[in-house]
Amino acid sequence: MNAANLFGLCGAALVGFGLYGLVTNPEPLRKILAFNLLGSGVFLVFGVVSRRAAASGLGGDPVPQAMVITAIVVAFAATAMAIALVLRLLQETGRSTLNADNPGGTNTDRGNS
Amino acid sequence: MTILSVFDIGLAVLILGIGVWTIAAREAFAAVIGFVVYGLLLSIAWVRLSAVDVALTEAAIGGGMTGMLMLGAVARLRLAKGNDTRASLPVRLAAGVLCALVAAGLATAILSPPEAIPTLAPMVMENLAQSGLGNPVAGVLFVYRALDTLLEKVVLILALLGVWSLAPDSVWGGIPGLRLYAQRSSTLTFLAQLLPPLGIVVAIYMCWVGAKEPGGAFQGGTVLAAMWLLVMIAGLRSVPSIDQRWLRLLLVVGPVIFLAIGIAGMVLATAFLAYPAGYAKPLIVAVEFALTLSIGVALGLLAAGPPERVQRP
Amino acid sequence: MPDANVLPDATTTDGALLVLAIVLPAAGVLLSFVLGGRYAERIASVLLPSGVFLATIIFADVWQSDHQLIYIIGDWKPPLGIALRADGLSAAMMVTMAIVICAVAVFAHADFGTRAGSVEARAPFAFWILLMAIWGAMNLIFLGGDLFTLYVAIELLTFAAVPLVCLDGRAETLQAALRYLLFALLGSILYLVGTALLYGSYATLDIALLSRRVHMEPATLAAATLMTIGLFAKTALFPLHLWLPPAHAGAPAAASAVLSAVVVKGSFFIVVRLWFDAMPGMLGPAGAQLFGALGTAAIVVGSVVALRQQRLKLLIAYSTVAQIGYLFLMFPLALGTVSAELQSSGALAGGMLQAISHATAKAAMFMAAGLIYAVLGHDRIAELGGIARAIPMTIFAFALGGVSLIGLPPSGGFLAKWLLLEAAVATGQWWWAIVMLTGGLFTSAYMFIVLSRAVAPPNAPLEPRIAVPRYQEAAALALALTSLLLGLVALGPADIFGVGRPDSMMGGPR
Amino acid sequence: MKLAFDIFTVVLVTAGALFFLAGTVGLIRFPDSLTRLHALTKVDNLGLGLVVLGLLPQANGVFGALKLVSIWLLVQLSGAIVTQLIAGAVRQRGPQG
Repeated sequence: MNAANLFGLCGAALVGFGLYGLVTNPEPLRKILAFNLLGSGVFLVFGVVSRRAAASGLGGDPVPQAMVITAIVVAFAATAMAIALVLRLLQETGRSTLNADNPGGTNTDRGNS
Repeated sequence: MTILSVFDIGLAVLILGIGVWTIAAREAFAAVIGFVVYGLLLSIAWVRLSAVDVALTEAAIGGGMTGMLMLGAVARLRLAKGNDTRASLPVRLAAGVLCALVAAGLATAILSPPEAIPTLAPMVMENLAQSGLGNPVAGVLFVYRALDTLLEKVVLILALLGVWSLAPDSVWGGIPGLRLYAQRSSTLTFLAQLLPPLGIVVAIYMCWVGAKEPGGAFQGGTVLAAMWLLVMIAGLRSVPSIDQRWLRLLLVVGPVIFLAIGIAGMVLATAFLAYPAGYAKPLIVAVEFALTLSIGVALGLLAAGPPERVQRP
Repeated sequence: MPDANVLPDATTTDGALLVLAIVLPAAGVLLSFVLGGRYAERIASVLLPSGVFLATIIFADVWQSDHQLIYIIGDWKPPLGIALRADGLSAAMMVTMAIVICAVAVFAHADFGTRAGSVEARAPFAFWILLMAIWGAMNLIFLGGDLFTLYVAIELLTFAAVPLVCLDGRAETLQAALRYLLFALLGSILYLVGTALLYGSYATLDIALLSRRVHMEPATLAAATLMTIGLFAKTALFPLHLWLPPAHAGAPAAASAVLSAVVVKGSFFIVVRLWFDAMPGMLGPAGAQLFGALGTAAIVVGSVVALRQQRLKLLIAYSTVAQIGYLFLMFPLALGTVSAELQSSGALAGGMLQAISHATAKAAMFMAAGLIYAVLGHDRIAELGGIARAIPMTIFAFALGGVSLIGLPPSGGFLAKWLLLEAAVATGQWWWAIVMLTGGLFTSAYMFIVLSRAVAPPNAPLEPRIAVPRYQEAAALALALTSLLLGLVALGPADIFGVGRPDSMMGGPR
Repeated sequence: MKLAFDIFTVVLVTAGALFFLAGTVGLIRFPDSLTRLHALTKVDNLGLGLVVLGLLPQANGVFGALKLVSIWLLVQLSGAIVTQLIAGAVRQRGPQG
């Protein structure tokens, strides 16, 4: 059980927990938190892949590491947008909830343009 | 069972424990605190996976900036009335089984690597000398897969535009609603005067060393953003309104220079995003500095949120 | 390195056009972000037509030279570097999306033009930049030759599409945008874990190299399944379609046209790229039938719920859910039942034509719905009486779009269904033929409901709230006509979809 | 000589770890926020100081050692400031939770 496999299993478990949190938790903020957990689990899988492919004097294959750096920044941008949406929803409705109070979401008569 | 593997197992168990805590915690504030700790522990895990660049990025962006965003959101969400009903038991059981299935599938896939594990590391190292870079990850980011890095900056700017577009029409062009510290406290002002100069030096060092050692534009940019946010929260510098031309130029200077060098590559060198022989290192370092500036401003404004009030003329 | 014969992948003569198709939108987004104000609209009105021109040049080039255009970024060949590749599929889709986005830009000039006085207004500034970003992201999806570059492209697309949903800032659109963002993020994270596993097994993410190295093993199976589930979430295929109707119906008219016609096709195209190019022949008969079953379920559920809608935009959104189901009928027909080899290129051509005709028709229908809403002040189907007399051109465009969706000759939809039916007969899968015909029946049912109400005489004398500008109606009609006349493609470049396909599919080198 | 450095490191780092342990026990056992803050900052700074001191001989070169010491100073600075701010907030809103 070398370090790579251990963290790989840890990553797989985190993906499971993150997915569970994202699917079941009703509060949007907790869903975003679970999404970040899921993301870090996926990045750990990249880390394991990189660690296993270590060669020519490097600790790990630099290509997946570069991909993870790009993916972390993209995941942060996604979290920032999601949180801005939640806070704007709070401003607009005083509540931050995803279950539409009226089914179908948009059949309020005010309609839309 | 060497000491290190004991440490690894301990670290992995701790990470999983805190991960479950952030999912299962009843109260959102506790979950966010757990998440910040989780982010820092994860960066130690990345060091154990000998990916120091990623450890820096995870600690800076994953643990730090995301944690700050979450804390700001949790503080504002406390005053939201009415919480949602928790999903019913059968739904949660079904979801649990589904997620366990996904995790198990992923675990078996990870535990069954191919016999001869293919790797690109030798290829990267062979051709790295040409670019004059010492850090292979920076080589991949700026030489081999430069298109991904360039487009990823455009993604960052689009995310910022998306956050800004959430503002009501009346306050467009106004000041982002960063929550400043309630009253002017002398201790925070002291920190905001002492730390930023040091932080800026660290950011420049991280960006500069990124060519040879782990470091680079992302990590330096995050430290820069943290310092800027500290100064604004302490009230020493006012939050800039988003319609100022210098702010937009700063945001765009990194990707524009990267794109310009890329297009110049078509003429001077042999292909788009190719560097003329011998000039690779200076060009890349120039791009990295411009990117550090742009990323710092972009991450700071992403954390500040959409505009909320108009500047009194 | 197990793979000795590195692909003879070299930049073809006019490969630089592909770089232009990526650089133009990126430069447009950055420039208009800095200049702001009315410049964003001016830059868009210059860049989008040039985009159509560029796409037609690439299309003509691929069709004439009969081989795919390749460009190696940074002069580093895959597996180390990234290659841009334009084969028949991507060239055809690029032209379509450029035309649809250009028509939407013409249509959006009325709603998102910045008034003379104000320096910079929020919605117009955001809309024009996001429109260019969507155009750039779609070009990158069609040209990207590397699975991680496609990940960055889908993120670019998601970040450009989500703010469009809640551009007018109402509470339910914010909720719809948040739900859409969460589904999209779940999709892209699952796609990402798939790329990680594929890289772990083959040390490359380049599509051409992958197609040579891929063999069936647990890691590859897990990767392919997770990536497909992620892309289904982003394409809103049946079980994962909950986010689409509120998002597409709530957005402003021009935005919902782009969302329904263009954005949804992005992740669909990557599913096609994954199963036809990256892993040819790996989708066994069971998998192909599953894709078809999900498509069938989407057609039935989408159509039934569409029939029960009271509001026009929601009806069209649920019709999108149904038409997305149609797109996935291509997989069992193209990948065949008996051997895993690709059997008939006709089915692939049919599927892509279905995507193209749906893009043009659905954009025209959403534009028409926007105009109806502007004139009546509401879009309740029951009270659409007399609208046909008020804006006849728009209702005619809406009807033509419906004709193309149903698949009556000479529309593109008809040609697509003809090719798919041909493949169904050839491969002896008669049940997909039945599914297609019932789908056509459902579509004609809800089209009939809407049109019968629209041409009915108004109960109260109808006074239009605003005079709809002529060019908006013209844009909708132009798109509807292109969708209608798409069937004539059979005479011309119908074999474009075969260009650059791996030889196994086309039966001998072309 | 190498052995002396190693012993020196092991002794100091364990001492530092013990201080961290004491800090954590203080965090759990003490009744209200202010005393917990007191326990945490005092002990953890000292613990970290010992750990850094212990690692100095292992650091590669003078720059490595300077970096370690600067880390310790930064933690001291931020620890002190944050404790002041939390204490201010606690005094203001009363020591609940």
